Amino acid sequence: MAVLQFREAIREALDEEMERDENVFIMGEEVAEYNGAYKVSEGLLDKYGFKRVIDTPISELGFAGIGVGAAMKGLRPVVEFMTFNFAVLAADQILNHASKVRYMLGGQASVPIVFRGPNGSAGQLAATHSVAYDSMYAQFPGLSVIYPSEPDDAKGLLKSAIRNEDPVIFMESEQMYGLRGEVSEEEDYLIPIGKAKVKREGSDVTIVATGKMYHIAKQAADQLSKDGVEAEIIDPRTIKPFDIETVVKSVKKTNRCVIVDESHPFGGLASEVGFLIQREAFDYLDAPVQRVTLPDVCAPFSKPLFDLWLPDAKRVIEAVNTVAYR
Amino acid sequence: MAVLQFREAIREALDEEMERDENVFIMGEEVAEYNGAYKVSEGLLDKYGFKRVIDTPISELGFAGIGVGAAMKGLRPVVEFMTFNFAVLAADQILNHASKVRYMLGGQASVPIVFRGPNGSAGQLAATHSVAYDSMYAQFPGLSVIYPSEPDDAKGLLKSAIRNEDPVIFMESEQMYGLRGEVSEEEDYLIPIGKAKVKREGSDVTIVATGKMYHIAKQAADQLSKDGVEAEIIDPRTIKPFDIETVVKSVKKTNRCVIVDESHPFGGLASEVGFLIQREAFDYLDAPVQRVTLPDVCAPFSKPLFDLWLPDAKRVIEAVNTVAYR
Amino acid sequence: MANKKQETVFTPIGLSSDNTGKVEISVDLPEPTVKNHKDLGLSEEDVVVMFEQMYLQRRFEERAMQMYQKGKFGGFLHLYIGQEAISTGTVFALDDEDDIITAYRDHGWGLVRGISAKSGMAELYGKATGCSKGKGGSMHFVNTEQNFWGGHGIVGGHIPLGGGLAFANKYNGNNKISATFFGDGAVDQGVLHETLNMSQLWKLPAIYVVENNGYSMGTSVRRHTVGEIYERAKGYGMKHAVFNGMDAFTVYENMKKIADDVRETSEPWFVEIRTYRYRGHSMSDPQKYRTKDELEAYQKNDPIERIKKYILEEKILTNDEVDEIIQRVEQEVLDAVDFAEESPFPEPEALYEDMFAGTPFIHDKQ
Amino acid sequence: MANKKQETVFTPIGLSSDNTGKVEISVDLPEPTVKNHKDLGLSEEDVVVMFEQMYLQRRFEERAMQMYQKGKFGGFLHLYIGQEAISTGTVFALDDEDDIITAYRDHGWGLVRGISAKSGMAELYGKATGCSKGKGGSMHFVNTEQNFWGGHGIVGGHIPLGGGLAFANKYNGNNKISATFFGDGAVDQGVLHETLNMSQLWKLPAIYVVENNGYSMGTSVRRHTVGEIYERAKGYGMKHAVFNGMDAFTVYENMKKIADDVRETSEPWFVEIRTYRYRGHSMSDPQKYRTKDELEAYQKNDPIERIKKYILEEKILTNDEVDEIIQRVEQEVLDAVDFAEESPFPEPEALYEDMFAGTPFIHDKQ
Ligand SMILES: Cc1ncc(C[n+]2csc(CCOP(=O)(O)OP(=O)(O)O)c2C)c(N)n1
Ligand SMILES: Cc1ncc(C[n+]2csc(CCOP(=O)(O)OP(=O)(O)O)c2C)c(N)n1
Ligand SMILES: [Mg+2]
Ligand SMILES: [Mg+2]
Repeated sequence: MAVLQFREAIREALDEEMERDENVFIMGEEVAEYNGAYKVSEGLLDKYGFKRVIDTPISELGFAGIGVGAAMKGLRPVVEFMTFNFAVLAADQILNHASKVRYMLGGQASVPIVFRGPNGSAGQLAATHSVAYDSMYAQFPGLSVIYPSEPDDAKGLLKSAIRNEDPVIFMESEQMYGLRGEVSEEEDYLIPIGKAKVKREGSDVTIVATGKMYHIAKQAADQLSKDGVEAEIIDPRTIKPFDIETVVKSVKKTNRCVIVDESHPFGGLASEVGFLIQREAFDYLDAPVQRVTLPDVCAPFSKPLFDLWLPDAKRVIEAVNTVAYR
Repeated sequence: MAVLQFREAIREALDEEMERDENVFIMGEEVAEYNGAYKVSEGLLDKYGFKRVIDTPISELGFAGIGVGAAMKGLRPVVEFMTFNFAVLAADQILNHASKVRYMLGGQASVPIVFRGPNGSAGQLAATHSVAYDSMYAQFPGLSVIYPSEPDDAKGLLKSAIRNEDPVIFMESEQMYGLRGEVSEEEDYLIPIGKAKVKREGSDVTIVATGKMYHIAKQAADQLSKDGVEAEIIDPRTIKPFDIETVVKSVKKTNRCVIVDESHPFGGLASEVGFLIQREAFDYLDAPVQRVTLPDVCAPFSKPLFDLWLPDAKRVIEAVNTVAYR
Repeated sequence: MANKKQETVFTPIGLSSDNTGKVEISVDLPEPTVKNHKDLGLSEEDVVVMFEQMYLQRRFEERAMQMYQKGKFGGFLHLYIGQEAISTGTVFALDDEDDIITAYRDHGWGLVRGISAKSGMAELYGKATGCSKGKGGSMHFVNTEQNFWGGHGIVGGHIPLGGGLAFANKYNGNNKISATFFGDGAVDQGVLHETLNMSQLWKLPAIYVVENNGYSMGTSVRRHTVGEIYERAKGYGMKHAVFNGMDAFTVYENMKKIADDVRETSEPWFVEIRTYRYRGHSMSDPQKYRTKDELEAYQKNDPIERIKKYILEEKILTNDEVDEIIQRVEQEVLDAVDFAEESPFPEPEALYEDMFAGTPFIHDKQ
Repeated sequence: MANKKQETVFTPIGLSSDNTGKVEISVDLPEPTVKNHKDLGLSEEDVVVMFEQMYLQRRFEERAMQMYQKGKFGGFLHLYIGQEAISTGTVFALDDEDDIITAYRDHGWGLVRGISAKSGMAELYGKATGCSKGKGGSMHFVNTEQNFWGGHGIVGGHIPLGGGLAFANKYNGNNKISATFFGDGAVDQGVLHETLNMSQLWKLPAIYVVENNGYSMGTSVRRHTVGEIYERAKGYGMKHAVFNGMDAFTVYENMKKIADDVRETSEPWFVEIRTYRYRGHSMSDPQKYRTKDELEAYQKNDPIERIKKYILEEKILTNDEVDEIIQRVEQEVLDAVDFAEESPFPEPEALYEDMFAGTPFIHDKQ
């Protein structure tokens, strides 16, 4: 096991896949000469040159579309958005083209593309730079959505994403780029898309959380453990395909569930997973499923308001107390 | 009560509000000289002239943004999208601007705008013209989302939407434009945004459905009634604000619930409402909440496939049978 | 209507509201080429095939329209009638390995790039034997084997896809080029601007072609876009051209010159081809926004009549030989209708097929 | 790096990878105006106020930078330093009732349109006393009372908002105009194209101004956009201009002429003002993409030094009087810092305020 930063794990995945397959290239704002707005792609220009590491203008819709077209012709673009908050401009290419081209053309074209970049908030960047879009993309057929929480997951899943024959949304977090973690040194380390991982075993309550929220859940679980409550944490890692079996299995054991979700409440990951649990494990639930999400309010700039806005361990503990009738 | 087509009810609302307030104007593709792609705005150009009924180029992002800017200055734009499938191009203006401007500017500007047009599928128009976006917009703070099922609701809610001080997404359906229904002749008929309506009383099961799906639910309920199952149908009419109280009250009575939703399953209206019900009425549920949605697949063109794809009364009945353990 | 003169006006006022009686022609047609087929390097056979191709596109759509009106199939049906010289002249000018992509007015493009009348008609019917297996219908004809990338329904949405095809060609260093066709209405989409900037900046071997047929749905060109369309190129210092699209030779001549230049320099072009849409936008269009006179004036330039006359005048074929072709095409289209009628619909399982090239995943499949 | 010469290149190669040693200057500065303040119809007092305004913007940001580096507040901090002549010259040229809207590099614009140093600084600190109540921070300064519509963070996103302001002015027939400012990087966004087309077609009283400061983040202009920016206007037959933005008089002269024309004709303009960004893009930018020489060359044209020199040379003020202003501004900024430090943060309830002007609705509020 090597200890890598999150950004290094992503870079390794990019590097290995570019090394392996000439058709893989990366494009996005500031990915080349600037070495990446968050230094994810650092060094790749030097190694692979200007043909395969491409700085784009601020034209999210256009370069996403060029990526989709290139993918239809057999290339494997990795398109970086500086954050998924800006990918809203590219929504037509992601939703109406990348995810639909194959179906509407009766299978005659494939779109093996990865759209990647940070998701959600990154501190006090105010309303337009702070939304988590993983649940939104998961609504639409044809897209896989990955939002890993640790460097190891990131590396193994990004490599799988690049090899995937269909479009993948791969989400990161500015605030996690510096996070260090052990990463498998296995050659060609691939994690299958769509498999959840039980990251902490426990028998009292199941907590589902991925991406940045996984770390909140972990803090809460550590805290709870001191009080004698053992939480099982399931990190789905991929929002879609969502591994509901693993979650249901855990809930059947713990009989209680809290979902921590970086989306606003309406129709986010939490509501989907909560819905499925009540349907699939109705007779096992000792309490209704609870969720911890952002409030239904835009991201404020001011520090104390922002801190109130973002889910924290305290709220997770409260939710656990609710399901545990503590 | 007058009997009006759905499109006529919308037109009356537009007409009355334009008459009442000089600041109300409509813009969109083919709304003026062509009299509306689906004839919703027929006659309004003749009545209000070129200043207030404006044909736009095919520039969804641009004209949505011009609408937002005009609203900030105090006008009340009603922006028509030919369908919300094309509004994906305008997503940045709706999500990053209309819904956030007020908050991020500390309340110094308001955006009293209505975005309206057909939502979802309209027969065999294939993958890019068939998606229901109501649940997606409901995810984001600051937007009201209305998707009425009957002419009366449409008229009263559209008038309220135009008077609303904040952005409203108002959704219709190509396939419902010709639908006739009784419409109140009350002067200045306003229906408050965010109030569900119990459209059929019943004690055996609660069915939640709005927009096009309401009519599917109604067919199913008529059918079920012959079998002695009396469904209560709640039409939320507005997706957001969502009137969960009315739904929970009904579920506490019937102890069973089926939600019919025109979205794909992941994170749609059905999952949100299902989640809330299990949380708010856990002890009253005799069976898990079930949902009927589109499958997680793009819209196919071919008639038999399309018919399979769209929810129908048969599937609603099956879901009711499931919750009733029949 | 209340005194229009003093009123504030945003969008320019069109025909139906113009009290002057003056009708502004939507599209001025530049003069066609004066060259004959030999000057252009076309064989007599080429000219005959051009005619047959154009006639097939025409008759295919006329029959399709008939079947649609009989209620044989549903969905949209956007007819290419009047514009056939563009698809045909272009396909002769490009190499077969060059990529073509277009919008939803795509039947002509599909047929000229190898979709048989049968699989085209079956697609309109939504049959399993259709070129897109019935998944796409009228708007999504496709034949990737012959480098025709479809049929796309979001106005302007396929423009960057065409840029991406060119990008891939440059990346692969294969000396192929891409040609992207779209309507005058699509010119107003922002993605065009983004794609032109990147194409010029990145030197993509791409041709972006506006088929200016006078209208975006019911809105004439002058009412939805300012200036002359080809002049948009000037903002990017991009090579550009405007020419007559009612004459296959003119299209061939210009597109060949342009394709050669793109292949040699890897510099993109922006091209406006002027043509005319004979039919309504789709099948439900009352067409009140234009006069019958206008329509008839353009129909006098019919590209199929023109090439037929040329073939006869140049004695490339006799009257009888032309009739034979006409009969053959007629039969081909009738056979296509029979084929479509008799073909099976997709099986129910097909609903879930073609979503994924890799591992399929359907969330919460019930 | 492996033989760059034969390699396929998409985006033009910039400084850091150019082995020739030749540095292409990012922005050529056109000559400033030769007119003096009297020629321009400016009083001596005007000139002094211009200087004071520009100096306030400069010192406000220098202090803000200091406080940021001390960790007093977080978020982004994009400094306008070097570009102050544009905000200042423009505001003198426009009427106070005209609308202004800009991107996230907005401190200068806010200050010159009436946001006090105190409420500006408090906003950076996220305090309840900030101009946006701490909701927006650095990117969202606003003062609608003085027709400054903010501070917007999505590159290009506010361009159509500026069009909408102009639309409303035309709708209301109030003879006001709007001016929309954005960076060279925003030029590549499709929405610019859509807005320009509609503005020209609908004759909106709007000025669209590119503050070309040489860079879009770390990408020099020539690497992200083709041709000369002002030439984009040619695609729409739009009136256009390009001029020096390092001299307040030049900005004033040109913007006045343009504003007069827009007010008279209700026809939009597209304007490129050339300037230079002295600081990094935001606070975390290592600036490896440019040379120190380049930066210093532009700093020689500093707009504040220039107007100060003018004031002294023309004997509008004495050295002492200038110093007095400098001291006053210095104090104003220090007071602003104190004010910000001492102001309270918003109350927790404020999280839910300002979401709605009408009935508030928070889904599933817990
Ligand atoms: C983004 C988007 N907006 C609107 C539409 C609806 N629509 C379909 S075709 C069309 C007109 C397009 O005109 P043009 O580009 O000139 O092509 P033509 O139909 O003349 O071939 C419109 C408005 C759409 N399909 N996509
Ligand atoms: C849509 C969008 N894409 C990307 C960004 C990230 N971003 C912020 S500023 C910037 C550079 C903009 O440069 P320019 O327009 O020249 O303005 P300047 O910073 O020079 O004032 C980028 C890429 C963003 N905020 N919005
Ligand atoms: Mg057209
Ligand atoms: Mg810049």
